[in-house]
Amino acid sequence: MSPLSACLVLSCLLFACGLGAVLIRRNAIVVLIGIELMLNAANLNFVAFWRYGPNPEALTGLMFALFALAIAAAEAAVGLALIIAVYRRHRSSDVDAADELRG
Amino acid sequence: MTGSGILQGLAETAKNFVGSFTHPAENLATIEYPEQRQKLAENTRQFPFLVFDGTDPEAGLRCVACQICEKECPPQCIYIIKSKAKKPDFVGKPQFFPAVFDIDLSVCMSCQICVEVCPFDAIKMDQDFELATSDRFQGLLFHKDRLAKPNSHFQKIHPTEAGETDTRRAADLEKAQAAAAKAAAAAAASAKPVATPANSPEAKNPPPASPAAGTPPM
Amino acid sequence: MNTLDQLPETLKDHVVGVFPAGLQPWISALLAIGALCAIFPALFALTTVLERKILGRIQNRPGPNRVGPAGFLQFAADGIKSLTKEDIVPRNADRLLHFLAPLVVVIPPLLAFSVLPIGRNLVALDLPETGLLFFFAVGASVEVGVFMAGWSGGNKYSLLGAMRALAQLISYELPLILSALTVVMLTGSLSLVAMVEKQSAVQVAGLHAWNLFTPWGVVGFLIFLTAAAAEANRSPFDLPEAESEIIAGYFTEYSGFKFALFFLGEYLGLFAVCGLGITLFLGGWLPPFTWLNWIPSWLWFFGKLGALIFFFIWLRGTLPRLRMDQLMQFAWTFLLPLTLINAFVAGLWHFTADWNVLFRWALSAGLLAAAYVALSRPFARAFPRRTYRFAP
Amino acid sequence: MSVLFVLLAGLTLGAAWAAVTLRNLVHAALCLIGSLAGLGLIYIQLDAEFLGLAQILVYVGAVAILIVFAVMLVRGTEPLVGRLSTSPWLGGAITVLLAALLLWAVSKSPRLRAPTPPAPTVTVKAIGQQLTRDYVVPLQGIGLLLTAATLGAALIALPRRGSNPPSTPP
Repeated sequence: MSPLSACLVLSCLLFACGLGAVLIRRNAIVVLIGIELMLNAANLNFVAFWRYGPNPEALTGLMFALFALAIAAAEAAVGLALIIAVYRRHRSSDVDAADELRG
Repeated sequence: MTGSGILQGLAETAKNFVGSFTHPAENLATIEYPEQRQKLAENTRQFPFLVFDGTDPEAGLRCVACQICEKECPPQCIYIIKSKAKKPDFVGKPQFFPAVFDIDLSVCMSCQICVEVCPFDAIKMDQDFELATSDRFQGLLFHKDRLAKPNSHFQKIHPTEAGETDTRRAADLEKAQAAAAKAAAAAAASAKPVATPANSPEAKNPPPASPAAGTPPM
Repeated sequence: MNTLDQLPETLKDHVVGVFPAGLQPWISALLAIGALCAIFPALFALTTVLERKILGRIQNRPGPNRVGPAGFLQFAADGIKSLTKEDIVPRNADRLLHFLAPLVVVIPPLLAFSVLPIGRNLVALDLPETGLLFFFAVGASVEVGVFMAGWSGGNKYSLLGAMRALAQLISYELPLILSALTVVMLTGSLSLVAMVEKQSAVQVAGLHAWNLFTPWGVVGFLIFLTAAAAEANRSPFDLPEAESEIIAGYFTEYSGFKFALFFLGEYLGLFAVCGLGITLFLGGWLPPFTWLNWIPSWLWFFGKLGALIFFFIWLRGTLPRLRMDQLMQFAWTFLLPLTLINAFVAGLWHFTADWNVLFRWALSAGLLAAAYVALSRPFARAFPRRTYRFAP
Repeated sequence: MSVLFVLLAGLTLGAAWAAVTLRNLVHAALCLIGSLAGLGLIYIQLDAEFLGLAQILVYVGAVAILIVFAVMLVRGTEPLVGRLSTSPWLGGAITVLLAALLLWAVSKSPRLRAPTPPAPTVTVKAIGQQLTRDYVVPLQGIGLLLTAATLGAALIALPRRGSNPPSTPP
């Protein structure tokens, strides 16, 4: 069980937690928490491969993780703004409530 | 300029701060009780006390147990039991005196009505406020011995009022003595045409006409 | 000079030397932690008394002088009082969060102290790469504690107080970080030890090159102090615990020892931010003049810390509290733009290094003054000076 | 596979699992903060110090407060009524299937047998130079994106002028 595989296992499990939250839970906030977890799991992969990869001096993995960090923060902000707007329209933060477009 | 208000404020507080060290007398306004005490205004009043003349609180007590103050007191916190015996008052006229004179200070509201209605200047308002006690029931129920204070104390705390009272009492004393002397002379004159031996017993203890005790100025 | 200056270091080496080699790193770490956790809470105790005495003197009264000599045992009295007070937890409070919140508010400032260079090589945790980032990362986690405190009490007012405190902390964190970045830009490294090193260059008449002695340094330091006052909920920005409006803000539901912990956390936050300000702008442990370095370096650090604490107490005795909208408008429309302009001017200062000193100063100072006036006009118009009928 | 790593991984996983399963939203948000902080510490343990501290600063400092504010505004603090989800089995099956697939792929891949290379020395100067040399365009892009995201979020969340004030739920 080399440290790299340990990191990968951890990120798989984190990703599973995030995906489970997105698919199963009905509350919009928990869906967003799930998305955050998935993004961070991917970030962990980048850092793990950068650290245990062939030439760490290239810093590519690290830079990618840095940019992903910034994007995840921006995404969280926009996501929460959407949740508040949906809540104001439908009066509930339940994901299944917003289903007017259904045929 | 936006920042100028802040700078003026800081300068002001700095002046106060430095001033409190350089000349504390003007700047520090605090009177550090109990070491330093504030001079009380003259007619400050806390709770009543009984005045007695001379040195013996029993004999010199001015109170004649007329119980006017007991009736007048709004919260009814004065309790007097009149004694059967009599003792001569400051003009020598035998008067009753209170065997028991209690004031419940926890009830008293310092309204000074008892002082105003007392015809004999026997009760005045004291300025002593450090009466804290841990005994809730008997601690603030003062008896006659604790209430009686000499006339000198009264002069110390209320100098002007004490002065007026003393002059008035002195005037009453002279009037009473003059009346007594006149009565003695009259008795001697009426006794002389009958026989000289008759005047000796009256002269010794002339029945002093009861002095028209001047009602104290309202 | 050197013995006294390096006294803490040599002392630690002696003590660590006693232990077997295997244990030595742990022991030296433990000693450093022990020293930090002893010095700053002691400074907290002293500051509570100093604060009340100085505020008293500002308001023409002597301040506490009953407990201990001239009142300096007052902190023991306050400590015992808060320890013996009953610790009430409201019924519908979230017990776990209610218990955790004070810890999350007190521990980060203690962590932040480890990065500050207190003396000539007296820094508990020397992070050559990311010293300042560690300080801000740890400082940012106080907000989670503030929210936990406000929410867990189950009381609407404390939640409102927590919201206000969070809004203030976040909107003033930006100017704080950006004015610190200005110094990082010119020092070229995030390590606080390197920053102090850079300021030790001797310019003219034996004067150490503190960052304060540059136009962008003065403005940066003032911005840093304003943001630090807001970050530590001090003086004009102490809205979150404004007794008059919302009782005690986010720690309304706390009593006894937990309340004292919040009090401690707040003061430790103030010391941490002041320590950073000293390291960034006032040359850390450097004496102003080189011929003054016979005074030990850690004494300089704590002397400057005392001066800054006095300044904050003095500010508290002077300025009234800001309203919420003034607070936010001041942060976003005045402080933040000024910080950005200051960063630009610092860059300019760096590239005009070979100019004549006078021109260089005139250019930078002129730009900053113009920016200050331009930015303060809309702010002053938004909040006109109040005119009173009778007061002057 | 040092003890510290196992500890941090346990903390992160436990907090992540709690974040998705807890009914009380505020607890879920705080557990998310715990797991993200744990992840930051793992980055530091992987010698990515700058990224680990940046992660703590960005997530624990800002995004966590964002999520918690959203929980407050959406009145998520009332206890959840009804079942956690309408179709738990379908979602659960997909998740487990995917996790199994990933884990199988991880255990099979040949690279994992390679010896662990020495710790690279990451200097902030190197990161800075990379950012301003090779990644200049993405850096400006990120700046643009963040500004757009902030303005967009603010506009979406602001109530429309003249729209009816949010009435209390029926």
